[in-house]
Amino acid sequence: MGVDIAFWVLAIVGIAAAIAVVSLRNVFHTALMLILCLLSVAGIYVTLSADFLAAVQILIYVGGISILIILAIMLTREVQHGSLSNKLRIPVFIVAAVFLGVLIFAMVNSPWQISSLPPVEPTTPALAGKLLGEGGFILAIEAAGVLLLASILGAIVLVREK
Amino acid sequence: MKFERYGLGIAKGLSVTLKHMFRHPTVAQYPEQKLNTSRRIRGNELVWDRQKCTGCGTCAKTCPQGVIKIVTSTNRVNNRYEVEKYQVDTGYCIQCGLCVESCPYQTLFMGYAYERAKYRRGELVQNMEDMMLESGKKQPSGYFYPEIAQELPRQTLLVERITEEE
Amino acid sequence: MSVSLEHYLVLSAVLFTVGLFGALTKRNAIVILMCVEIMLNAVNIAMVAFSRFITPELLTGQVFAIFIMVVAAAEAAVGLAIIISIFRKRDTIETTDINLMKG
Amino acid sequence: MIITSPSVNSLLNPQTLAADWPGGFWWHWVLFTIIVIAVVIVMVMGYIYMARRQIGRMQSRVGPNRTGPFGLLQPIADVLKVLLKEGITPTNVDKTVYWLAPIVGLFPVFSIFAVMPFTNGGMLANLNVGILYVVAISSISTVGMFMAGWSSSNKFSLISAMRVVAAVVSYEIPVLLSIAGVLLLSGSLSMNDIVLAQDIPFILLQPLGFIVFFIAGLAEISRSPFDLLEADSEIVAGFHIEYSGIKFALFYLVEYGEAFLLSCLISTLFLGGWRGPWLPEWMWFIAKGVLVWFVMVWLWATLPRVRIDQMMALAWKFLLPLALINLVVTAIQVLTLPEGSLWVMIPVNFVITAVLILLWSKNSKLGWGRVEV
Repeated sequence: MGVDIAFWVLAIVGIAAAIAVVSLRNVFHTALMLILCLLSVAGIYVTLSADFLAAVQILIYVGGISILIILAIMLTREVQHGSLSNKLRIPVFIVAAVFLGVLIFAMVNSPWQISSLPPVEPTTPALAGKLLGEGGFILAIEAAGVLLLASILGAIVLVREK
Repeated sequence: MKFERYGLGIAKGLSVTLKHMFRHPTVAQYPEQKLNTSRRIRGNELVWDRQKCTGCGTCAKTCPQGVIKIVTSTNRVNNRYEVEKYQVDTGYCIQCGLCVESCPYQTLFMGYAYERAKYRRGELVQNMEDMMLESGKKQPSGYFYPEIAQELPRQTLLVERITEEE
Repeated sequence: MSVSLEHYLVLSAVLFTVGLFGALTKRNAIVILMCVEIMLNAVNIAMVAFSRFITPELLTGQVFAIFIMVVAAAEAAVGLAIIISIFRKRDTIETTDINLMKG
Repeated sequence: MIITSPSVNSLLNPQTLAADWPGGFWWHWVLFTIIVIAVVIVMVMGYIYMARRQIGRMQSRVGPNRTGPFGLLQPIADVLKVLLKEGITPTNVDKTVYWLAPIVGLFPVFSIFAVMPFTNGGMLANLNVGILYVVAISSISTVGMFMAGWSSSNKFSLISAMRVVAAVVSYEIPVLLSIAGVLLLSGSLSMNDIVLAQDIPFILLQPLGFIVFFIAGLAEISRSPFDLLEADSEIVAGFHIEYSGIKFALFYLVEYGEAFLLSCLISTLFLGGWRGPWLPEWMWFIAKGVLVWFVMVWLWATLPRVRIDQMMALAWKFLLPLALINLVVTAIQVLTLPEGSLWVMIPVNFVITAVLILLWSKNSKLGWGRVEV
């Protein structure tokens, strides 16, 4: 019961915040709404009993990415211009609506094989075993590390003043 | 081997502040404890010796602010001026001390008191009764009068309080 | 009605579509980046929901969500760096004005 | 509502909860939430009093001593004064953001204390991801500060907000890396388990990690000497220039609440939390926190404020490499040392710390080589 209420509240808040992101004109308000949306996604993770992922979501998205986005907004002085739409507004809306309809139709009508097993609790050691243990994703982790290093170096090179 | 570059400066600073913490505080708790002011302080009031005053009005003439008001009448019996009214608006007084220095009969002194804050500007006007030496309430300062200065207590400084403790 | 897999999937689809709409229609490059973040998050919700409801003992979905977060962080860093350097060169980040390569 | 959900309840680890600790009833949660908030507010008042008295004595003054015995009621007088002031809303502010900013700043500070172990298991929620939760939630309060700085439509507050963001983004990394060293030793993310793992306080096993965490923590909560976001001589008052009345009081509470939070975190992570002989557990916890606060105020009274470029240089050139080396060294030690011989780490780590700090401080100059640390 509690999970149901939490899900509905978080889902409505998340979708409302996402719609605000695409419809508000003030870029700073947009960034704040993005933070609200990301926080509600973290709450959704909690209802899915992925506690580690929820904490990581807040840490990376709220503490890192949205702060970076706000910093970029300040550095580019685009707050006054506002976030306007281009000419494709109506066709894109139709396409998106059709896409959403198809997605929902496919999702609702697919015969999902729901497992009745309880979720793994706690998830942190299980995730660690999955990521770093035998037969895990250690190669992918190494690749992710290289990707992060490359992106940091790339970002520094891009914004560096001559 | 010098350690100046290795964070020793921070340690030195920390030790200084820690030493200060266990030292006696060097401030005076003002309304209860008061320091002795300078013996030659120009307090913001005037003290006036009525007996010696001849009512010549030199003080009023020298005052650059023109805040001294003196009204005299002639006393035919003793053949001298009688001071009817003598008042100073200390709100405009700049404590230059020229009146004190110019008085030919040494009847005017700077006051020794410094706590004369008032709620109304009008209350800052010092009347004759308020500045008389004879009333005994007013202590003249040693400004321009070394013999008075010698009788006053020595000035106390906060610096002395520090050296006392160490 | 108890919350089931379909609810999470529909939520994920709605978020994804909203993000898609924003990414295609917005003119401000930073807002487009934000919409891309929303889309990545929508995908993450679907991943974790599959992991919770279909294979709750495996956690592979959560592992993939973590990798998507890593990629999103890298993408945000590089994307914002590109936007800032474009802003320095051309003094605007309106995507309609950045049309040097257009024939 | 979230609390009563079975899924979240199962996140709590029932084994480490004390027998008399409430678990199931919703009014227990409400009651103990109120108690935790009250403790935080009372401790914040105590910290304000302690800071003012201690700084006074360190500057050869007395400090507030008029209100109540020894001036003990001074924080209450301060609070009353601030609350009774007029709340001014300037004309050009972004109203919604301006009003929401203090709340967004305050909410994370209180919610972090839910996982703070005041006694053995004496916490509102023993989360499995405790320390991760702390680090994650504390980053939200930065958003509140940035909202305040931006919405005030004041240049000074905006500069201050940019400094907050720059400081938090840079110092988050050394904080996380030094926490990772602790986590390698404790083997758990739960705050209570970290305390339980400290048969030897981690400050002895992780001296370098402690120093990095302390400095970076000071910078994150912008305490002196890193208080350049409210450098009164340059940018007047920081991000809360335009705030007055009760909204200013909330920011004041955030500032000192974060100080209490940092001292509690250091007490939990490095000083052994509630562990200690004779005294009751909660008293040990508070005493260690107060000791940390004493050191923080001591630094506050001693060190001059750093410049923004010095602050960035300290984060990236000094703290980050040291934290990385500390992490690697700790990992090697945990893997190679046999079980039960942790005490070997103490002298080794102290030597490593001394050597590394000597090596690195030789390279890092502040102020064109004139003032060097």
